[in-house]
Amino acid sequence: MTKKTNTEDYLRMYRQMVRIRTFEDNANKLYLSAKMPGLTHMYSGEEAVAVGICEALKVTDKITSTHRGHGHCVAKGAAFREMFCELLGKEEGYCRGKGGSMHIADQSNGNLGANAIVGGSMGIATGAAFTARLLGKEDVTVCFFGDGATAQGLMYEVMNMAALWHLPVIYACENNGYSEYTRTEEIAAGSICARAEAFGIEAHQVDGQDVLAVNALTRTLVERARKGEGPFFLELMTYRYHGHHVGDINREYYRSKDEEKDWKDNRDPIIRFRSWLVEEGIAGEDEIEAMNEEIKADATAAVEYALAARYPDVSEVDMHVYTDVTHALARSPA
Amino acid sequence: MTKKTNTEDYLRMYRQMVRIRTFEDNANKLYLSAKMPGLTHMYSGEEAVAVGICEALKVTDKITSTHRGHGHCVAKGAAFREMFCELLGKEEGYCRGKGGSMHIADQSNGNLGANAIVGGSMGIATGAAFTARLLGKEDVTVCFFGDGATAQGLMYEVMNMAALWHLPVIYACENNGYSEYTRTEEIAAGSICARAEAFGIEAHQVDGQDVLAVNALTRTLVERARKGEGPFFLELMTYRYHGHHVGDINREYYRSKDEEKDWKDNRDPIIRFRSWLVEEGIAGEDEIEAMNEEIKADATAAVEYALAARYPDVSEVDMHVYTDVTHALARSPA
Amino acid sequence: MRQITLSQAVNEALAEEMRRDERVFIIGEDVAEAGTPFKVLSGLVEEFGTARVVDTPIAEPGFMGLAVGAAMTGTRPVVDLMFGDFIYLIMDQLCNQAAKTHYMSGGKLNVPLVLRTNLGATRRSAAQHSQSLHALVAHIPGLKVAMPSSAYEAKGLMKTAIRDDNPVVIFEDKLMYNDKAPVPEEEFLIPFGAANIKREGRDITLIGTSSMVQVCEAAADLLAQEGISAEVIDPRTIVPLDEATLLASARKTSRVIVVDEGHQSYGVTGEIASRINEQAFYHLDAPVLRMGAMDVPVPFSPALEDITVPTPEGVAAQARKLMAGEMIHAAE
Amino acid sequence: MRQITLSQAVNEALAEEMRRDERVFIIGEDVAEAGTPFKVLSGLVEEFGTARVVDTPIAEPGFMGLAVGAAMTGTRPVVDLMFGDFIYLIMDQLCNQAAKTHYMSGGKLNVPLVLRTNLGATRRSAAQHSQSLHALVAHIPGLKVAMPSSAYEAKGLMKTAIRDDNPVVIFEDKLMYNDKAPVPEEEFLIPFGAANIKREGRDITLIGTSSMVQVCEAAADLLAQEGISAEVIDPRTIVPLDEATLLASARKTSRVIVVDEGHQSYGVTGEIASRINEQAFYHLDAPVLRMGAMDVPVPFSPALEDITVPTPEGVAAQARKLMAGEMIHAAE
Ligand SMILES: Cc1ncc(C[n+]2csc(CCOP(=O)(O)OP(=O)(O)O)c2C)c(N)n1
Ligand SMILES: Cc1ncc(C[n+]2csc(CCOP(=O)(O)OP(=O)(O)O)c2C)c(N)n1
Ligand SMILES: [Mg+2]
Ligand SMILES: [Mg+2]
Repeated sequence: MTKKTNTEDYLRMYRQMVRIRTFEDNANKLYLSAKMPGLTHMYSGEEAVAVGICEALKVTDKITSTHRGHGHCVAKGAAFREMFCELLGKEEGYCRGKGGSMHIADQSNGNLGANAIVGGSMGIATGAAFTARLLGKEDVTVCFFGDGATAQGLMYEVMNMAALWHLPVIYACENNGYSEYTRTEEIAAGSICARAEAFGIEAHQVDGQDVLAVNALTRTLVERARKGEGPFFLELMTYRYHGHHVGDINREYYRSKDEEKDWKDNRDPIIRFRSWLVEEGIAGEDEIEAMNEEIKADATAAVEYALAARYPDVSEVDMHVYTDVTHALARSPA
Repeated sequence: MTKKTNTEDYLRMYRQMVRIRTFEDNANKLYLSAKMPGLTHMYSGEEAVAVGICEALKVTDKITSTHRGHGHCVAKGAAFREMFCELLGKEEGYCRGKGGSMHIADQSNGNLGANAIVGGSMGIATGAAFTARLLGKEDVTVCFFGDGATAQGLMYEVMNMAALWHLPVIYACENNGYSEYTRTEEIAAGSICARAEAFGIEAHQVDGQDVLAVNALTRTLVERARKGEGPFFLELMTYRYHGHHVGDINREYYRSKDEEKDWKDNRDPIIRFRSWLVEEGIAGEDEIEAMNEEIKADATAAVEYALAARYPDVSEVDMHVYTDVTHALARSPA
Repeated sequence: MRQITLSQAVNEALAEEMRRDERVFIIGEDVAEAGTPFKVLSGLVEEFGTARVVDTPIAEPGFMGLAVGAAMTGTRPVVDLMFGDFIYLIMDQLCNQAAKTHYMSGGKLNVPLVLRTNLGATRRSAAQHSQSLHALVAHIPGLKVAMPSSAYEAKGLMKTAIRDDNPVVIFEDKLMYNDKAPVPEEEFLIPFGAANIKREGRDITLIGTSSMVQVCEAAADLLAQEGISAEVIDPRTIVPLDEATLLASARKTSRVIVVDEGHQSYGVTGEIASRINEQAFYHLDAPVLRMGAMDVPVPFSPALEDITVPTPEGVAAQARKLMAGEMIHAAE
Repeated sequence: MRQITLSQAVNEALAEEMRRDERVFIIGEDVAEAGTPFKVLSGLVEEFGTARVVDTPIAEPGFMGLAVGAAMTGTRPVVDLMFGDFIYLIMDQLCNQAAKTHYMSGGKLNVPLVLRTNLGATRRSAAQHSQSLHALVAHIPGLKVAMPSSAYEAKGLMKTAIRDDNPVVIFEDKLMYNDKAPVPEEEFLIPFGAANIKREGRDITLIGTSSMVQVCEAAADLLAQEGISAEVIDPRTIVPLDEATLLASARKTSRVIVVDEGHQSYGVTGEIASRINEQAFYHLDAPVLRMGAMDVPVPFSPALEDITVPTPEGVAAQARKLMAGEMIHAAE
């Protein structure tokens, strides 16, 4: 890889991390100003995971995402406008407003969708890898899930099959230390990596705040998975800055402000990477600030667009229940 | 433990193994002569597992059993007569004929029941251990299941909780090399014991054809579990002599006659233990033969009794749907 | 009488029963310090400790199975399933194990267990957090199914459920947690299988479950303005179902609408309507009508979600048609 | 025409579709060399290899989830679920994922998947291997549900299911695997949502699903001897349901019995009966009657099991009552 290419890669990674953070800041604002329907789960703090991994993937590679899915969606190539439209339930959203934050999908970029069932996409990701195998495609699939999801039995069922059949899937456990209002130690016995290893799956624990480390390791594993050496398991140590969801504001009963401050001040993936870019002379402060501003402006414009956009027509309510029936509720004539 | 006591223990273990084998021989005959409704799964060959373990338990300790459950039932103390009645769907069966072979239970001896859902009793066993904990009882629960059941996600879910909460439960995996018509290697990646260890659970692989080895290890673990050092995991290497069920007769497409012969001739738990008893001077051949005959006679009598016994009255069909309603189908008066 | 929220009512019911019987415990995700995401259980862990208010990993099949085994061996678990939509995950333990154990054991083993969960759309929670899946469990013999329609009902039915020796599933409407209703300070229980005539009427019977009782009451208000007198009945438990009360009302009014928030097809409305049709056919002036949720996954967009569930206006409109004899033509 | 068994019919349908479309594969437990415990798939692995006839570990939620993901990304899985009773284990992947993906994605993702499973009691397999659970999935929008009643139906419906771009659940009656019926050599498909009038009749309509079609036909034979002319209808698919055909028959005969092997309460019979009552009410001379399986777990004992499901004699007896106008009194 040439220096030039690397530079582009680095800047794109930085840009994508900032795009995620900026997206989330806007989504949070929409919630706080009561402009967004329902609740949503912020990815802020975990950007290096989604970006480090997705930058190692091709557009044809697949991912499955989670309830905390905006980061994966942006990192896999989605556009702000369709994303905000989706979050607001508008017709121009990726899912015509039918999915919302917890089901946002972007099949044009290989994002098979967020999932509101914790662990619910583990089978789907494994199946996408199965497809690659059966149809002789070289796609690799990354399955994102949280530490909490390691408690779901489904994970062990599909890891077993993936291991037996050497499927090109990478299980990426985003260990942010909590599932909802509970610390990981209280709900996970033993070792998460060892659980994958027991199925004969190569597992790695990585610093999820270091986008370069995540990216380098993922690149290697993706190439190996393409060659049939998969599956692999990653445990990415990270942190969510917000509450479990946007409404989880008073959270000192389960974690301290000090702990949050420590992660934000000392381990922020964007700040870290930005300093490195500057130190290495890959980008100047001005350039970076300009990029940040541009992204902010993009986001603001997308939010405005989405706020003004149309809701789906009520006639859409029974469309897309089945592929071959325009209106599912139109009964056969009596 | 005095010599005397040991002798009694040894003879009881032998007797229980022979009782299981004899029970199964009769059940198989009932099937082959079309006197038994449905199918059933023979435990023959695996006797040392059930007996080695159950002889380490008190009557108040609990077990959960499987579709291949006659062995566990006998080993935990059940009587032939009620067992055969159950297998034949008779009113005097342990479950009044409502459960049959796959649901035989004997709560008077702490057998919470066979289960026709592979892995289906793993939660139940863990819950029984939870009860002991909550109510301050010293009961230990043993959860029996096959190698095939290790593919069920439920196992990992409950092992996680048992490990977190140090529940007095022993997971006993009867690895007989097959699940139905498939070899264990083809359906289990990695190492079964390592899967338990990954949750921080102490795991042991044991020769399941050696009743003394099974018993000695279980005694230790049961005592430790009573003290709060559980859970534990056992992988018992064993073999089923019959087909998957009584109707699985032509099975050379998945396993060879040679393999079956080798296990029967060289690793039979009853033959092995019998020789040892004689060698050690614990019992003479005559004594043993007499015991065998007595058990055979018991079984024959029980079979005859069961064949002649009554079916439940048809009015029982809607009894026991609910505890507090005699006839579930009796509608409120219209 | 004092007014408390449905949340508080459930909380009180649990606290009272846990004080009364030390075998009762609560198990589920974030039930202890967090008191559930809906905060229904706040304060219980402080009184009863973590041994009896047990936070689990995110392992619904696992803790449901554990509860079945615990119930079989002498405790009385109350399982907290955070969203009714997760019931799919525990169906095996609920329907193959809990529901059948008493029967399969010929009456020797019991499973005195309560599964607390919820239902209800219009919370902008999308397709996997908005379902009303009570019909699924009502279909399975061995389970009882309670559908509280107010704080009062929630308390009385929960206490009865906990004392029942069978597995009981209670569906709370998650949009009603903050709704207040008069609830006596003194202890009370509400028996299963006894429908509640919320309002007497002459012309038409509106049968509603859970929050649809309120929808029916609001519809009855609308109809009253037009001189139509609607009787509103809350079955309280759909298993057992108090047929007698429903039939008596149907025979009296000769016109019935059944309103339920589950999907309409192959759901609760068909059963209730059929039982009435079967047994009150010759008293009916018109077919029993059914109003369930639309047969579509619950859409996220507020523009779509709100039209998927029955509303007072919708119920009143159907009632007017029934009164006007319009169904004769509609049926052609 | 040649006669083949239902097993062979399913086997042929799969083989033909696998030859036609290389994206089709089969996944499940012991489907390859063993050809399933019912031997329905024998020979397929020899033709299509283990890459397309895939033996799995005993992990129903896992392989169901895998199939959903495979279907979303360009293959067409046929999932083999050994016993219909195990459907509880896969409900989340089936109902939260497969059924809702097309809708939640606003029409962008498809899940062209077939779940093959079975139903049927009286095989002495007890409560966890004898259930008929099709009502559960029929309640969930996004799924189609087919109920073949013969070898012919099984072949034609299976082929249609495999070509459908939606998740389809097919319930075969496990007691019918060896039943023969005429099945043409030439290719044919049976469209979904088109009921089959098995036998025309004047006096009463018997609607049966799956093997209950045979029960209805046998009942019709009994009734014919008494001069009662029964029309027998097989809806073939319960989702979509061909209301038009059912209604036309109900309007013609004015008397209807719906027979289904699922538990009666909150099941399939209530839905079909309700739709007829709603739309043919003024044509009916008597309430639509329902006959489902008893609302009890399936007992093992042969003495009990046989009385839990509808029989020709039972259906005929109810039909006679309907004809005699006895339901008027029964309704008091
Ligand atoms: C099956 C299921 N159980 C419970 C929930 C409720 N829930 C949503 S997110 C969450 C915590 C998930 O924790 P983790 O997997 O660590 O992801 P994180 O939120 O930390 O990113 C829970 C319990 C759910 N959505 N699905
Ligand atoms: C959930 C579930 N899946 C599949 C089956 C069908 N089945 C019955 S026994 C069995 C094999 C079990 O193998 P194993 O656990 O090794 O026990 P073994 O029969 O060898 O004792 C299978 C697949 C079942 N009963 N339950
Ligand atoms: Mg987490
Ligand atoms: Mg085995």
